[in-house]
Amino acid sequence: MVAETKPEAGRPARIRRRTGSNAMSVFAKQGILIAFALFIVGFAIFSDRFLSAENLMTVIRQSAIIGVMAIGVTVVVIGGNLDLSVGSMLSFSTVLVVDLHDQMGPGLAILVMLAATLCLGAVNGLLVGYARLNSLIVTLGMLSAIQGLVLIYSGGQNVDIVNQESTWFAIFGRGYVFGIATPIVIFLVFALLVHVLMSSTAFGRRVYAVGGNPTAAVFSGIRRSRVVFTTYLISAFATGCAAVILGSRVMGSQNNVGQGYELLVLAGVILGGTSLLGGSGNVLKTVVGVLILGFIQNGLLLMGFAYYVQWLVTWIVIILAVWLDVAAKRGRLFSPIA
Amino acid sequence: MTDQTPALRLDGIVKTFPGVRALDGVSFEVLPGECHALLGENGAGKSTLMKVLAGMHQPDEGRIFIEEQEVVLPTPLDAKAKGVVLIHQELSLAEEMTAAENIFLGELPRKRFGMVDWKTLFARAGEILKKLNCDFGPETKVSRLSIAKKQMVEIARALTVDAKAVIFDEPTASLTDAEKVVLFDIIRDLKADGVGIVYISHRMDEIFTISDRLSVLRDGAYRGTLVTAETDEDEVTRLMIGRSLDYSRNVQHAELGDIALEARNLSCDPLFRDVNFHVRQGEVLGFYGLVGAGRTEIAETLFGLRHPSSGQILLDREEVHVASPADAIARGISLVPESRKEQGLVLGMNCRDNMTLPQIGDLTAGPFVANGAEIAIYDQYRDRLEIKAPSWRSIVGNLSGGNQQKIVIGKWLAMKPRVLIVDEPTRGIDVGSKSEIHNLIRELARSGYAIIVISSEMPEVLHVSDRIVAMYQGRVMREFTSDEVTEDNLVQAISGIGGERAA
Amino acid sequence: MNNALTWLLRNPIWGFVLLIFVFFSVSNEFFFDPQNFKNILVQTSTIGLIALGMTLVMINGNIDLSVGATLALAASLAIDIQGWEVFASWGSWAILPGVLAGLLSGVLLGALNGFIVWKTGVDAFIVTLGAMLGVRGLVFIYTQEQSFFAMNFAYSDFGASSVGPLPTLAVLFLLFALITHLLLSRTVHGRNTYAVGGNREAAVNAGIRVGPHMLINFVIVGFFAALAGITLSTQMGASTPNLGREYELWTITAVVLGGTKLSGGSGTIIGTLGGVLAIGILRNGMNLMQVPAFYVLVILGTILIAVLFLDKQLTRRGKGELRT
Amino acid sequence: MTPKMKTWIAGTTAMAGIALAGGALAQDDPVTIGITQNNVGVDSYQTTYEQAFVDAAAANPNVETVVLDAGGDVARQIAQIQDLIQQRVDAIIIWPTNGNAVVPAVRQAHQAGIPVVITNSNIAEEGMDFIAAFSGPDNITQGAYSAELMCEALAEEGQDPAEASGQIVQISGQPGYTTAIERQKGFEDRLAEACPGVEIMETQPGDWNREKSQRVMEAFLTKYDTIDGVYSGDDNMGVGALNAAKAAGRADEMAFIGATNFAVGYEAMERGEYYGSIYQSPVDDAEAALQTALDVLAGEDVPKLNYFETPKITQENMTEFSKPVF
Repeated sequence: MVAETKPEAGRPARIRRRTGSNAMSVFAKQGILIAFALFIVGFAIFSDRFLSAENLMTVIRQSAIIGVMAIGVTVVVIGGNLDLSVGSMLSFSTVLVVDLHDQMGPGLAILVMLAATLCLGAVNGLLVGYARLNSLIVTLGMLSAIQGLVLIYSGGQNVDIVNQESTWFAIFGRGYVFGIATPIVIFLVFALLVHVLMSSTAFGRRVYAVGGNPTAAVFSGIRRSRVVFTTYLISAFATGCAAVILGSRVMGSQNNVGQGYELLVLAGVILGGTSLLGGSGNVLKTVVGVLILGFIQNGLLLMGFAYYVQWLVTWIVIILAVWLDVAAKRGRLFSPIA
Repeated sequence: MTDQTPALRLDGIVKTFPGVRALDGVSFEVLPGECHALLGENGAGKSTLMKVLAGMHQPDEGRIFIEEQEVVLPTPLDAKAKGVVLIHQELSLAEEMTAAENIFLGELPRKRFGMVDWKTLFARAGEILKKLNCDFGPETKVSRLSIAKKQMVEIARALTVDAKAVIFDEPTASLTDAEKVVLFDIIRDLKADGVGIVYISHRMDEIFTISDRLSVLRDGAYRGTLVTAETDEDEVTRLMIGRSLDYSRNVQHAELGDIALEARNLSCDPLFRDVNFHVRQGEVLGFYGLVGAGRTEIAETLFGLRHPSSGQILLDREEVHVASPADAIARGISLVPESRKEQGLVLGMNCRDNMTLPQIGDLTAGPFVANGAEIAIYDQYRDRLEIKAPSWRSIVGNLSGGNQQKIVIGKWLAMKPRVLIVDEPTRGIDVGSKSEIHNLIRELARSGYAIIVISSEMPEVLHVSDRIVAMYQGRVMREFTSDEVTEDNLVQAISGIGGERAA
Repeated sequence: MNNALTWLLRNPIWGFVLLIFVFFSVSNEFFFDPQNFKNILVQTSTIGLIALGMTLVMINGNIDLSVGATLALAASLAIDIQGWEVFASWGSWAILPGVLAGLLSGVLLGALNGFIVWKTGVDAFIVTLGAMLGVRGLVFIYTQEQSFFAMNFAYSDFGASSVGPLPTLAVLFLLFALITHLLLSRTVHGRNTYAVGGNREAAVNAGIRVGPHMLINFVIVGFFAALAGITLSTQMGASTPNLGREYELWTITAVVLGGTKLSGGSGTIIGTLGGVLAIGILRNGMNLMQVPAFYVLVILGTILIAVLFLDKQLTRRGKGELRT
Repeated sequence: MTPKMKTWIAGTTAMAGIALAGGALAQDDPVTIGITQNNVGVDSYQTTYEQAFVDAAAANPNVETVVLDAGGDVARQIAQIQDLIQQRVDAIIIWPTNGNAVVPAVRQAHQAGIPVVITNSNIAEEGMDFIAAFSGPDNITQGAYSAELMCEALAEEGQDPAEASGQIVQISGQPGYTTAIERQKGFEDRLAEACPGVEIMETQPGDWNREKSQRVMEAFLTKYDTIDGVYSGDDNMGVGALNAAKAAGRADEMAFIGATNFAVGYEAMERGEYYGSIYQSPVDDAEAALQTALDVLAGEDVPKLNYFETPKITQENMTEFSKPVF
């Protein structure tokens, strides 16, 4: 066989630039962690309470609900789709699990709720995975439809767990495991599990492939529809888990409890550097993204700012973080578009 | 010729990208009325040079002259205004706009309030399309045109200005032979009008058909200019890669085994009808025909991407229904698809992950992917196919076309298929890699694979195949053994002339 | 007849509009009434105006999620500023600086979004998702959580006024729809919008300055969002800081129902008009038929998905399609 | 949901009937009353209100209703008011999504000759000329009552509540909504008079949402070492704050005051964890609104402002009140 093949000019340079150790590429890989560190240092300077172990635990515990959902949505986004229905789905699952709790006990309630939530995820999955409809619009439609379902189910009434003191259901939102608040444990264990799923299993590889190039994935024998379908099941399952934490933490639920969560969840995923185009992303970085959102909210509150200042800061942080990420990947700060 | 004023002249162009000198003092000229071919392997610097010419890149050193006037070309629009037009390889048209709008994109004629002057636009575009002998009107939406007609729109763009030099970048990549003839007529017309043509192509036959002179680049440096009429393929190839290539007809007859795959009256309306063929172990079956003759569609049907409307597929003499690519893979059929970037690879993934993608479900230890097994497979096929990549972690999108294609082939070899279908094995890759891939296909056949090769390049089909199936408009026109095939009867068969219709 | 049919095939949403129009006309006695049609036009004008600008941005292949917040900011500015002491002696003319400030805020925010998209190369979805939060923050900072009330009834009279037989707001909406339609189909900028969204590379190579081009479209959608905020505030004679929440979602829905592709490159104002009317007629009709609110949510969501599904079936390329 | 369906069907049939009768309103003809609510389903109060309203209307054979919900969106409410005018209902009851923003729509109804009754939270001063009457609780007074409860709760044994001192935090309702604004104003103004020694350290919104309020309270607990009292814009948020304080083990050191007594607040009060609230019955609210509208239609001389009673409720007097159903 002929041995001489010339590498294409320009290519080695690009490879070098990516793997090189200059400041840009450090940003490319770890920009989000650096931003995270900067925030923590910044808040720590301005508020002496910020860095207390108690406060840090509070923030992580508060972030757990959005965090668990964001992990599920990260999987969907890596697969090249969006899931905006998770907000309504959280309302649905929380109302369901709380309402069923007093009727059939915690264990069965959780199982029935998870089954119902997975059914909603399956509808998303069928429409996006098998019918190949645009995920933004499908999940937008589901956002509205599920909110209606919740209200029809509950008749618009709040639901409450009557006997709050004597149910083991309390452990998920209020309890502790080895001295660590259960929501934190659920959040981190879930993150770790999904991280392993995405990075070390055949399924994970298939999701990256389908998100990166769906046609090539099909040409490689991957059942694209099934993979997409499964990502929606994962997202629904994650939402179900978040609902258990939420329901247990509040011991009751309003019908609109998840309203607006879909965009916060997406903000966390985006801050974690997952590309909306699909095919790339990292579950653990989503955790960092969600924590940044949590710390912004908590830190500004501790510093005495009005709650709406956090929206303004989130705006700036989202754009700066994603900008740096994008800039590092292309090797220049500003877009080359004329 | 040299006493003429060049239409376009480059002098000592240097262009560096961080870490690499893409162009190293290249000088080049094209005379009015001349077709000057530019050759070089992928990565030799052709694209960079072309982009410098078209105002898309700025040279670090060196000067550009148009009719001996030194010019600076900061944008493509400036280049166009000064009479240098680039016709892109990949169609760059806006589908939802009319042909006329695409032709005058960026400089639509205006009336008051920024309104488009449709009358002028259609009149001028119509004139140009007429000149190109196009059978569609300027108000046709581009999305309704065939690929060849889209290419015409692309070419029409060059004629909107008083062009001094027109650069064609691989213009025939998606054209049928008949359409090529039209294109060459257009190039000749342009030449007759005194326009200088820069013609970039991998296809040696075209270059010898159309060019007057040719220049060769290698590793970003200028290697020499030859007068086409006074040279031959060998000399050019040597100049390009520093050695000569064997590109002869296939005369080897391998030991053939049993029939591995057979199609009986296979139809997929309206793409192809009543197709019969078989391929034996150790045999290379070539499919030759024009674009749209139904070859790729047959491959897609065998691979489960389409369901046949009637007929049978037999694998090892047993009838099978291939439901999906996953099913095809399970049955031992592999397809190296036509378009490696769109169908073959996940460009953002690394080499190893791409290569093991079809079998990732089997490469597991417990629930996890077995890393070691994966790397072992990658290493094995990297060595066997001599893939040049910095490491298995390298992102596939950063590799050269030839190496990308080898990854796709490796990916399917690693499946150890019974039947390997290769659709356009060497499209868009350079001469050196081409020959490697041809040798590889032969070698695989010798080791017992049943191989189907689909190609639009006649030398390629002649070079690798034991038998050739000629297709025309969805039907098999004739089947040739390598002894009976000639270029003439093959061309006739795929043009629907003569040939026995295999019903 | 044949022409009408092909036209309908290209704009299936108008078939749907026709269908629900007939359905509600037959099934509800209050529906088929000129006054009700005027109501529908006024009610759809808010989302409709934003949708006009959104169509341009989406044909560009971008999206703007910040329109709801922009709408609230413009409404708050318009109402608050016309009440400033400085303009106390201006009489009804005090409305003018308020309206101008509101429109200006929309233009500036649109320009900011466009500029960020242009210079940073960050996806418009992300840029405007951030802006959606941030601009809402600006609204709350400016208003200090308060609603504002227009002291001058001339302002809300405008919202209730008529030009001939038609309500002013409806006329305004239809007028701007016509202007945007002409902009998109007849002007160089409008045609370039398709080029930028359909094939950005080609547009760049043809010398279209894609960055500034997209910026202009963001300015246009910002302007329309602000205008919608002002027309909405004339209906209320007031502004609230929560105004326009989730409007971005309904606007996008309307534009997509109208046939604009999320990937860019295709779409028309006529389609968008159909999408906006479809949602408006459904809401109005269901109100008149007293469909319980909870069911309205389910029905709207289901119809959205169903229309998308049907559209996909209608425009499928038929048998030649690969089973990927 | 069944009664709702029934009303829907009944309503449609009734409307047809009215149309046949040519719209002439004789003495014994049923009257049609349209209502557009703020945001049913966002909390149980509004849902219970709606049911009570529908039930009350069903009990009266001469009343047909058209029940709509604005889903919290001002523009949609305006559209619904227009749709109700379009249907030529006899009277319109509005639960304003925003007190300012519905004024022009109310004016349109007024000009169309349809009497308007505002329920639950009043509209802006400018619109008072166009309404027939307001019926609902007095949110300013409720805020003031809560302030008085706070003073009592913080007063030492035997101390005059006016002498009470302490540091408290406030969790307000959804920003921008009239009820939230009025309660906050009533509370802050009255607190400054009733016990000047009590200082509000910080106010953050809980958006009528228990989980949100729980999160806000968690931040307060981190930030402040001493919190003597918590005022929440309703009991739903108050219980969220209580949850947070209990989790931090600091519930005993502070007094919880709410408004709009919810069942969960009532139970917490029974257990002694929750100091006091304001008892406001959605059933009273709904019935009062319907009655006001009927009175207006009957041509009676109805006062402009009809406040129904919303008394203070604490552990001491809670037996006088039945447990809220929501």
